Amino acid sequence: MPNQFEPKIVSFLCNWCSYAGADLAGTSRISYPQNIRIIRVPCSGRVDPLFVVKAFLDGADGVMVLGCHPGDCHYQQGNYIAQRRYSIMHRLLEFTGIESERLFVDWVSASEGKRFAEVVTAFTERVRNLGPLPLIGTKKLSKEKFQEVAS
Amino acid sequence: MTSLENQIRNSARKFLEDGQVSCVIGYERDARGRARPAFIVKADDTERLIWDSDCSLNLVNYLHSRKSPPGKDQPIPKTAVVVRPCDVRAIQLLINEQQLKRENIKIIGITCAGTDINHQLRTECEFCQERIPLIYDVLVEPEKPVELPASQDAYADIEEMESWSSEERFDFWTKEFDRCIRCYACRQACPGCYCFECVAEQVDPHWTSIALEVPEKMFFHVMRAFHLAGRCVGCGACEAACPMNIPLGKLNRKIAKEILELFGYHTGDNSENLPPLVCFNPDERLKI
Amino acid sequence: MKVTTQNKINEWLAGFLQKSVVIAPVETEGKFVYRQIEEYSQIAWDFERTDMPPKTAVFPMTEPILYIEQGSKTILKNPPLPKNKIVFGVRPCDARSMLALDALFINKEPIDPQYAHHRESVTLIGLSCPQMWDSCFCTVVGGAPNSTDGLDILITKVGDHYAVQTFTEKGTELTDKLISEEKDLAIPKPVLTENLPTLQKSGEWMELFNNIFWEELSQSCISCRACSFVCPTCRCFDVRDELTAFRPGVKEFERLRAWDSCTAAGYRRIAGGHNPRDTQNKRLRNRFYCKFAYYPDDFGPLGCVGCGRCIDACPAGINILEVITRVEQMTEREKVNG
Amino acid sequence: MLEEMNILTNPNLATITGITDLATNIKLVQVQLDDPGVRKNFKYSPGQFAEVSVFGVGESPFGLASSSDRGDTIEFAVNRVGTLTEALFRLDIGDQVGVRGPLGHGFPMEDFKGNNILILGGGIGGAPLRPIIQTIFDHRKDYGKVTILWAARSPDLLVFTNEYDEWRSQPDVALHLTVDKATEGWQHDEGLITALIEKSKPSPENTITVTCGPPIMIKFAMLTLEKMGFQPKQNWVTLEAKMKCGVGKCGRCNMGGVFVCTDGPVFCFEEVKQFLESFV
Repeated sequence: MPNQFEPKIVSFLCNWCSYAGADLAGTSRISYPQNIRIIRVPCSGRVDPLFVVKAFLDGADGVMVLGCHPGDCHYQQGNYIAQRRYSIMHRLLEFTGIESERLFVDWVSASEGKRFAEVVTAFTERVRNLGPLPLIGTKKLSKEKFQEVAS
Repeated sequence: MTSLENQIRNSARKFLEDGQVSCVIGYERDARGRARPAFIVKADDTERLIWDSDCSLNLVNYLHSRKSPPGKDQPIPKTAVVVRPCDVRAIQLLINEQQLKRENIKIIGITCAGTDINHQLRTECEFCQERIPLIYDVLVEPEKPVELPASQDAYADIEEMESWSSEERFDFWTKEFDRCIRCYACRQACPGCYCFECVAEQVDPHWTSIALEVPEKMFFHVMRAFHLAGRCVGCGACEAACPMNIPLGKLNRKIAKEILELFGYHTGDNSENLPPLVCFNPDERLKI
Repeated sequence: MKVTTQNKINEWLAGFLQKSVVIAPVETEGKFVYRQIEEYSQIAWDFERTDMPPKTAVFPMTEPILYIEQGSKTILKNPPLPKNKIVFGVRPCDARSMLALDALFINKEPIDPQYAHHRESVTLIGLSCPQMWDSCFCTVVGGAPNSTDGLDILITKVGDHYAVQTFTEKGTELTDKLISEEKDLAIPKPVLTENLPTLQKSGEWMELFNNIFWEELSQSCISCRACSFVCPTCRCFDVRDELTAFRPGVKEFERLRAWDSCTAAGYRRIAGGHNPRDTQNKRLRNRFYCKFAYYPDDFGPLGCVGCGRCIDACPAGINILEVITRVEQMTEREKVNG
Repeated sequence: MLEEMNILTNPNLATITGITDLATNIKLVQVQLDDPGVRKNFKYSPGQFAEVSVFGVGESPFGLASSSDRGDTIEFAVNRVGTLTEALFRLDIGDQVGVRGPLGHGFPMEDFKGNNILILGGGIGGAPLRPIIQTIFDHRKDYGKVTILWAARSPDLLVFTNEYDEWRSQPDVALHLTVDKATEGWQHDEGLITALIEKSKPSPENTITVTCGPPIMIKFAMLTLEKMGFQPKQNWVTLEAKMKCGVGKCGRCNMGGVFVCTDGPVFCFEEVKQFLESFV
């Protein structure tokens, strides 16, 4: 299809595992969709849910948070904290009508270059199927609406 | 005058006369018959104190302005506060978060039959099984004990919304937040919201625009709800304060429901346990 | 007197809806707010006093005042001029509030172009109140349930009919299209609330500036912005640049202005942390003094039209009418003592 | 397109032509308005201010630190304290900013003529006083003796140090410096400006004072001056406040019924004393 929807995906990658995993995917010449915008963070525990909501607000159609496998966190506990946070955040987003499938949290190690590419591919496909985020729709909608009233 | 009111007045008078506190925070009636917060500093003024189902704010919120010494070399003021069972949980929360010290507060606990918002019994109160505060210095008791409602699913309304499609839920919230005027009354009335600078107002880093539009309002409410995850006591002060009748409590109740399910945690049970989102269990694997 | 019927008014409105923006009170979950409507059936007729004022039509909650494109050169643009709007169902107090806003934004140099454009673009069709509602006190601040100040057209319900009065050329022109008949019709006098206090002059307020009353009053204030945001005359605003688009080498921003309130804690905090209005007491006092002392002294009209919205909106039950009463009492006491 | 003459919303584009370090975390930024016509008409008097935009960040008021008579570039001092000043610090020569102004009222220099002038500057508060000093020097015969008392928290926070020699070289000018806390090698006074005022024993006769600095400094300087026999009507101050519009609309800078932006920022202290709200 010529006008296929290309989702914008923001991904927060932990410096110690997932970012290195992405690097490995690159150096191993494994291709994955270009839809992701990578932001390197020290730890998945650093990813305040605020970042995720902000990404959605500013136009992301999907957000990924990738960290080290449980037990492997460079800071001992960051990914455990992230796990708890996102288990709740997921459910809260779902409750507000933003499909929880748009937020993806998983663990990818530095050696899993191939897996990184698979995860990114699968998630991109998932978000592509969901279509654009309605929130942006309302943002645009309310902008238009208020343009009409205001202008 | 009801006997509940008498008991509140008498204990307030005693606290003030004995010099145990310098101020009693309770409710009084305004000229139009509505309940509103009252700050009583003289024993004779305790006659103004009232109690009825209109007393829906959480007065613990006002303790934030009395948690530090008013001046150099002065002690932290001691305050008595009239509270419902849910409000007391906020005291536990604030003690846990080292905002308050138990010894500076006298708790006038109400045996609560539920309070109203817009002349309707709050959803939480319909199911509430806790009619007597967990901790108190004085317990205000009615002649007849409050009857507990039949044990039902306290989250029925949330479950109903969960059965909707994403779109329906999105439309629901869009419609509700369209009415929001971003006055921050919900945040200001909440005892758990006491950041010096809220993310909604922070300029650097700049989280959200000053626009009073639906996405910004949704951002604010979702973030506020999340910041209260495991900390919200379900007192309903946010809904009571909202001038536009937005059912904000639903967001908090959704989170409370999940936290109870996942971690078996109920905010304010005591002042020692850490809230679930700031601790972890290495053996747990959650669906995310 | 021109007299017409509900059906004729509906037809008339349907005519406007085809070519211009119509803003009218609508009900959403029990709250009455002004929104742009598509059909006349959306209009809520059965309201007392709306929960939000029609101020939004001339002073929107958020609006861009400047578009900024920053590339190798900076390009600035003003937003397009507003379309003509008909605001229907304006209560007389809210029409008076626009005159108060005019005094600041238009009558005092320099003119605020954004506001002036909006103001020029609106036609105000009023709907008079048959009575003063629960929290209303318009008569205390010089208004009335049937006041015609600031309106282009005023519609009053008389039995099954509506009496139509026009006050401006714009209004007369519009009512030409309204099918009506000339009839002798006595408009009933609105029911007024009695025993209301007398508002003191700004000088009397000034005398009480350091009174302990303000400190006691503000103890329960939670520093939210509800009172100002439901107020038809509050006009404080904040300005900030927001990024709207980003492409290689070019950033686009909107300079937005949005409502703000002097009751918020950080309102006067300057970079570096100094806050001259650092307590609830000072902030809440400023709101009342702005309305009854500074605004009339600086701009002419009072900064309050007696709609009573802030009384209903305040979570802590702070009551502006009670404040007026207390100021009257304190002033009288001072006179007796002094 | 931009409407002409819209002082409320439309900044004039200007290009940064110079950035100099004044003190630790304080820079003097020099800009030139892009439009030659606007540049020609941008005349201001000492004490006036302008709203400076860093596009994408916002707008803040800055007291103009240059003199209209000395050229068509505009200078203002920037102290790195908040988001906007931080953003200004990141800009370089050649970058564009927006300038709205001149705004507010300046000092009544005409009325000051024939008087001795006592200038009290505290920290970056010295910046808006610089055009007064320049104006006096440009019309030296019109004014009497000039005493400049310059204060800062520490020696590295004193502004315009490279101009001290020029100031001192003028006839009948005295410059005294003080810092709250001296560092090694400091050869001038140590202590608050109030002590320096007392020490320099200015005569109230035929003298006008102008003060700019942090609110708390103004408060105590005024008390000291009063103690030394100065009448409030002899003392002039320039105040700071949070501002958005700069033209009396946004409602942010009122002190009682007075707007700092339109009624000030320069006030006679007699007026300030009658403000309902304290400026501190």
